[in-house]
Amino acid sequence: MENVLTAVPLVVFIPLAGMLINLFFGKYFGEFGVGFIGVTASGLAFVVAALLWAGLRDNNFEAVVVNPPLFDGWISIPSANLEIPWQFRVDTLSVTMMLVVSGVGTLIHLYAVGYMHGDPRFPRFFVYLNLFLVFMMTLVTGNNILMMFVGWEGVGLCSYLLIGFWFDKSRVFPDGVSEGWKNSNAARKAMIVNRIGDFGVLLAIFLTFWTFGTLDFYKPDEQPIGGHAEEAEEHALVIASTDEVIAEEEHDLSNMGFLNQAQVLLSDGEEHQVKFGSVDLSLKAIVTLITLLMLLGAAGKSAQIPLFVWLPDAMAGPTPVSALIHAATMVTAGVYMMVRANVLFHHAEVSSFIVTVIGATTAIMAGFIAVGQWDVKKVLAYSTVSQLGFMVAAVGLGAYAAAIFHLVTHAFFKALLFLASGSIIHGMEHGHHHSHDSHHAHHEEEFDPQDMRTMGGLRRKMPITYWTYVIGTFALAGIFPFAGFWSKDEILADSFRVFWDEGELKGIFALMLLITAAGFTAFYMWRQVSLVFYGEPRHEAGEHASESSLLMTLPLMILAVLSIFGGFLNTPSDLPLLTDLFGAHKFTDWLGHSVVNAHAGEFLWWLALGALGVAVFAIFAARQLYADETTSTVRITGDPLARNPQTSQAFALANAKLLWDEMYFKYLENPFNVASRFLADRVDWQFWHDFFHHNIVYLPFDQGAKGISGNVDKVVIDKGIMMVFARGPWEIARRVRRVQTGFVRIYALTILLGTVLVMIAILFPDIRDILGI
Amino acid sequence: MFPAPPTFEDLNVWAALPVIILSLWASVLLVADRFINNKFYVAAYSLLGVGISLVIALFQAGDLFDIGESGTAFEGMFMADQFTYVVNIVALISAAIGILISYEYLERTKLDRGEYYILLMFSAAGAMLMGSSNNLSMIFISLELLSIPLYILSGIRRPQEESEESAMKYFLLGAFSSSFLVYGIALVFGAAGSLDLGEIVVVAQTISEQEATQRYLLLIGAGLITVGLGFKVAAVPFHMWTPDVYQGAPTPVTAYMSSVAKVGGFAAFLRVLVTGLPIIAEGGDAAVWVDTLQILAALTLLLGNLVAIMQYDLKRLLAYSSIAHAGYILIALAAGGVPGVGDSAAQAALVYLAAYAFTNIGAFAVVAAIEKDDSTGTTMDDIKGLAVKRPWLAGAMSVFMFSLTGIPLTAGFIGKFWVFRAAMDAGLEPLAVLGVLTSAISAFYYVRVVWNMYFETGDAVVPERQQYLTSGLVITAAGTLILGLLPFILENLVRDASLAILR
Amino acid sequence: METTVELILFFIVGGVAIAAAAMMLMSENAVHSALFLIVNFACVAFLYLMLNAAFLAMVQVTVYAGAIMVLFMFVIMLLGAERLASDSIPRFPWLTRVAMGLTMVFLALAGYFIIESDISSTDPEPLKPMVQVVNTLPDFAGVDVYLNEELVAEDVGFRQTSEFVAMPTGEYTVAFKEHGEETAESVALLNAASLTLEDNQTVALILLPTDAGYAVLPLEKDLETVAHKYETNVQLVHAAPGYNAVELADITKPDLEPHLLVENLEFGQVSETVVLREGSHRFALYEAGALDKAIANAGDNPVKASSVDFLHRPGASNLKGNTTTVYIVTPPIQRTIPGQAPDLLHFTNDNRPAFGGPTSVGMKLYTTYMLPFQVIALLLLVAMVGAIVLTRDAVPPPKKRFERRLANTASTPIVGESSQD
Amino acid sequence: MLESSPVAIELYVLLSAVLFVMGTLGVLLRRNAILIFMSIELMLNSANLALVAFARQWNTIDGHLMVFFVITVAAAEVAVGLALIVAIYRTKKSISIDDLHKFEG
Repeated sequence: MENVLTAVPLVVFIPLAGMLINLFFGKYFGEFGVGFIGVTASGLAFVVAALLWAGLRDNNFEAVVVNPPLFDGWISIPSANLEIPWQFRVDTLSVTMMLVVSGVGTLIHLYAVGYMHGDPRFPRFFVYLNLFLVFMMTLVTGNNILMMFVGWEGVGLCSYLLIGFWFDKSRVFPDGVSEGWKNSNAARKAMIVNRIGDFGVLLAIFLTFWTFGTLDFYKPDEQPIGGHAEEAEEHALVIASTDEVIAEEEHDLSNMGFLNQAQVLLSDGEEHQVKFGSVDLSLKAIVTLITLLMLLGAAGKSAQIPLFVWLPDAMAGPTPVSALIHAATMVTAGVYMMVRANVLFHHAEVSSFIVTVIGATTAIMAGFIAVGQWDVKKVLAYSTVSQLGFMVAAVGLGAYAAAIFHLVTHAFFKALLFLASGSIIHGMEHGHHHSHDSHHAHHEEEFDPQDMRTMGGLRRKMPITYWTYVIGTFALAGIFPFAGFWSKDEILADSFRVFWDEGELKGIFALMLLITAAGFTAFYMWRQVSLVFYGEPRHEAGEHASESSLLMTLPLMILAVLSIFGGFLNTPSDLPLLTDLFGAHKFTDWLGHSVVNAHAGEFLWWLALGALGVAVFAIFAARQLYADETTSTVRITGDPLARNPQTSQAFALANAKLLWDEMYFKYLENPFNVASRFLADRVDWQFWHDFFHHNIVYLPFDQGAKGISGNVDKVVIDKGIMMVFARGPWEIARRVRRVQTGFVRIYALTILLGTVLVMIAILFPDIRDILGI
Repeated sequence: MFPAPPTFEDLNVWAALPVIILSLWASVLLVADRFINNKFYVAAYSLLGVGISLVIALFQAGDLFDIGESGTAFEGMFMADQFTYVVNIVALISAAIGILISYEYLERTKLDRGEYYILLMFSAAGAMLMGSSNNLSMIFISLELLSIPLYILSGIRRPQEESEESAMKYFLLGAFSSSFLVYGIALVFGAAGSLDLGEIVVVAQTISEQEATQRYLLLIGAGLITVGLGFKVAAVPFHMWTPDVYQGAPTPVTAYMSSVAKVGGFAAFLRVLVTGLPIIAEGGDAAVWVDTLQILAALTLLLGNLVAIMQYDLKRLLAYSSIAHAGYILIALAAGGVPGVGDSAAQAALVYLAAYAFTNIGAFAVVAAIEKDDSTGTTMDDIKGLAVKRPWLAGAMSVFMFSLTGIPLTAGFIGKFWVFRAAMDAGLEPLAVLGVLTSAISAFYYVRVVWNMYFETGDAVVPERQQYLTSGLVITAAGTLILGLLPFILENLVRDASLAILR
Repeated sequence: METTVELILFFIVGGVAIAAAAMMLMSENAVHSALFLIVNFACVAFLYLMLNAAFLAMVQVTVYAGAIMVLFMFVIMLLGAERLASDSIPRFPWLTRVAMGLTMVFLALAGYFIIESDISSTDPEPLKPMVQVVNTLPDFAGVDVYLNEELVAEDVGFRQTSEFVAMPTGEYTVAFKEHGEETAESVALLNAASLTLEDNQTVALILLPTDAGYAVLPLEKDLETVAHKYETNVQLVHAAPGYNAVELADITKPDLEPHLLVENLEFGQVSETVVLREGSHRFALYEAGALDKAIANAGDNPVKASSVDFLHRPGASNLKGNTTTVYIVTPPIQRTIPGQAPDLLHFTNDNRPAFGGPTSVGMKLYTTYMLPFQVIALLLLVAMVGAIVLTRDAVPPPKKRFERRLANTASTPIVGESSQD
Repeated sequence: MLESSPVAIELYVLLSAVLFVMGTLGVLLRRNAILIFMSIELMLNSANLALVAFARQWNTIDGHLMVFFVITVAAAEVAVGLALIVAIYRTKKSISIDDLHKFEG
């Protein structure tokens, strides 16, 4: 099975193939064909990822670096001694990410087939989705930080393209802007904010290369120093090897990736100086700087303070995009990068502290804002920001395994919630059309299918959506035994450990903030469930809403199952029944083979019980508070929190998103916009869209083909390639079919022909060599 | 000078108990059938016999109690090992489900003859014997015992032309290809001087080590045996009968035939090639026939999957799909020729066969359920909107289609996983890649079936709900899902299945 | 290759077979085809005979040429299908050429490699030597016999014989010990210590007492001879030390002169094989020359078997056809009494059946090939059922005529009322 | 014991190959179902000849047993096949194999 691992380039190339096929021939295929190819590409990537998982298991969990055949010298500048091959890294961390990306991705692709049904740009949507997979896989499989950055930029591009996918929606909001403008504006916002983060990553890359002379995480024949490979004590709670052990060993730094170099250099307790021209800096300081720059990048991509503002707006994209890119996968790239560089963060105390503070603050801030939102997807968006804060805080606390664990479970239930919300929106729109058709008099008011105030009572209309939504809610709120309970608890327990055992203040700080954030989480989620599903419909659309098609509900059900059981991947060790059933710290052990500083969290039953209590109380409170609202069939005008004078201020603040947008507009976005307008003459959606889609994606292919020869284009592209990709199988099948005449004698002749062929093949092995079979 | 006649213990009769019980039961029932007017009881008794046999087979496979020793029985004719037991179980389950899904169909199409069930049982016995053959003569005879009842069953819907034609085609081509098999057996016998697989393997090794000239006989013999058995399992280019026969035969017969003939054929294939002729290679690395089988597997995968795309009739579609699935098992078979992979390849083939048997019978059973009494109503149009009219039927069909595609959490995935793993172990990566690609292609037409049931509207009339057929469907669907969710069931079952004598 | 009669025969018969097959292929009339096929089958049956497959030749003629072809004929006649209907258009004119080409390729491949594979260079597999032990030692209740320390016979009692054991060819040392003795010291090494076994050999090891102790007399038996079915082989072994030469005579008919079978056999000698008619026989053992003496004494009078002094006269023994019986002259059980007549011990072996004869086939059929034989029976059963299913229409369930008639009788209308029906 | 055969065994096998090929040709070229059938019998028969020749060569009786079984199987096949032909003749009034082509594609 070890040689399976060399198949890793397929996780990139299969979606690439799917994307190319749909790009060129999507218009010929119809929705079924396009969706089929998209789903298949994604599903095959998942199969490959699963095979990689099995292969890694057979390979003793030892990481393997694979060079794809054609790309070994991807960037090579001999004069600068710079050699950056495109190498794929297969280790437990990257395989985990691959599984999540392709697994959840496949489900979302499937969902999208139903969700995007009838959209005129259906093929293009799947082209973008597959392209996203290509880049996301590049990101997680890259063996050097530059390759990761290529993926990083690519997913940003896809995110941009997909947020603005509906750039031409003509519906006009009450405040006078069209929905299309809003969508493209959101896309632009995401692009700009991410640029800031990317700038940080780029600087971190430069610094890394300068300091360590390489960009590889690890060299191909190298295993992480420390961690499992070195000393595999039986489920030791802290697996990370001690600095002394590493320091005692002899290491040759010249042939090491930068992570191992850092591990060795930082462990030996000596002061190392790094020369930057005329300036000498201590290695520790450099590492701190690198990690801070990485944090900046992570803040951009993973939506942390202060760069989170793009994520709620990104909900303008189609819901599958929100689920895939802006909840489950792309936004976790920052967390992935930090966990990948855990060696650096482990030794950079200052950075870790800042990371913790930013993460925990983001968690509670976003949780607070989410309480005041009316848009069903916005609530989830802020919830995502909040949960990403949990993960980032976990990284800061040194709980790298817990961070990835929460990433995985979050991918399950957040994708579930987003998809379910998409199902709700779909149902509402359907209901709206229905009521529209029956009564022709409803033009006076613009209907927003995402506004929770117009919903209510969908529980009976959309039972599958309802149940899966409740499961997702419980998982997110951390109710025992749903997935979120276990992952969230591990982070909380770790923060307590950091405070209690290591006496660090960031521990108690994080603990307090995160528990409060968890309370907010449970509260706003149940608020949403109450407003959406309970009581009576408050709008005709709700009355006519109907359950979505199986294509959409099936992914929901699968994700619901994963949300229920996903937490058992990493059951703590001391639980009586569950540990026997699911084993202890399975996930941490697995991750420990690539994440040097992974350690299993202790299970603190009082803490778990406390967090559970907070969540249950919050749900109970939300239930009490919104019970009155749901019984009424009149559209809600204000939140109970807003009506209560004691909380009205807070609600207003939450509803206004703590005025972040305003601040940004004033201090950041506006100047940037002015500048870019100046640069690009007309910076509106058309330019951005045309420029990116037309010039970068479409024109090179089109013009390239045309450029070779005018007629070749028609003959080769339309006939030739069409033949190979689309018509080819049909054509072959049609010809083969014709042999199947129904005449026995022909059949017998075929048997004889086969016999002769078999005999030739078996008697003359040399012929086969010549034919190269 | 005459050797003493073998005693009961010498024959180790108990080791072959399931197949003995099954054939005796069928023989007795054949007489009893004359006196039973209500054919329901014949069906019930056959089911009982299959059930008893199945219970014993399960006991044997699970080592729950010791019936007979493992090893050979009947003077070396019968291999009593885990491989045999697993083949027995798969064949018997196929037979049981075959009986279940047949009864109502036969009743409503006025075909209810007691001989039907008896012939079905005999052919199951043939498949079981094929899996346990340790002698080329046994391979041939049990192949015929498997085939002849199937020829008859295909034509049982007399005087309907389709049924007769399919029986005739199956029969003529079957006899034609089995004469190739006999000639191949003769040549292998000529090279090795024995019909016993255990002795052949020794001679074959000597011959290949010494580069002796008898090698050529062995090679041609192996090639011709490949033709004979390749016909049975519908490997391209010996597949031409499959679509016509599958389409023409009564649907429950097709359901049963598609799984049991493959089970028997592949079991015999594994026995002959992997056990008997594993190392007729020049270099001594992989068997010579590995390349030939690779070519066959590749052809089978491509043709089956591609032509299936164009099919409109469900039975014909499933026929091409069953050709395609033969290709996947051929991958495992080819892998079995690589030294050291023999056992895991045999296990992979068994797992695939078990998964395939459940799924495929189920899929055909759905077709039988929607088929009208005049044997129309099996086209793509006839299942449009089935999800609305008969949600459970459509659900079951979806499960089968997903399993045939090889979607995770279904039995089909487990089978494909094992097969591809065996191919990887054997270093047949191109074949594995082709397998993955073609299964992606196959998803196209399988999903089209699901699409038609769920996303199209139609007004086809579907026959009444059929109680026993439904129970068969429940078993197959549950089996498909259970095997997919709990793959360790199959893993445990086949773990000890081993073929190689010399390795 | 020498040109022999058989070779010429082969070419003639083979040529006829091919010609018949070709005619079968080409004749327009199905009946003619069937007849040509029968000719072909007969030729093949003849070839079977040349290949020592006598039984199969008969089966071929009766089952194939007889039963099966008759069935064909029957169906052809039944359907009146000697010729295809003329209106059926011949399709695929190209098929002939393609088929011819392909079959020629096939034939060329198969033929070339059949010749290339050089089958005749492999020697026929020889039969392994067989060993049997006969105990004529009255001193022991039972003996264990070893060949090169391999136990070949265990607890063979006095006057008993062991089963045949197949041994590899080679040199052997024969040893034996009393059954039940534990130690190797008790194994008495014998004078005739060495024994050479060759392929195709069948040896009976006769343990016999000598003046000096014990000896082994290897008796090579020729079980291969195809005796006539109704004939039986008899052999005499002199294994009684201290006795003079003996002779053996058949005295089945007591009123006639004894029929001398073996004369003047010294101790340790083995006689030639004598062929007798099967059935009940009585033998008598005489001192060498006793019979001549008696005849001489009797002069012209007919010598009655009962009147000659014999050494030993066992009761009548029933000799079966195709067997070999060995008579062994052994010392009397009480060796201490001097002058007592020697005893006569005998054992019988079946002759090996002729290769290809019905016996050899049957023997395999009932031992090794038991299972296929049973399965074939099932197969025939299936074929029978199939023939019925495919040709006979389903029978409606038998009606209960008797009851109906009763019912009818009950309601049998009186004349005049029947118009109401 | 048996002497080695005066006629080389290859000759018998070659003859059997020739007969086998002729049988194959019959299956491919004749249209009468009964004749196709007879051709198949010819093929089986030629395989039998090879088996007997090899049995003679190896001096084992197993080949003969195989032949015995093949003959029996042939008998069984004939019974079923002829029944089928009769059945089809009743329906279609023809035993031309080219008349059977209801299925296509």
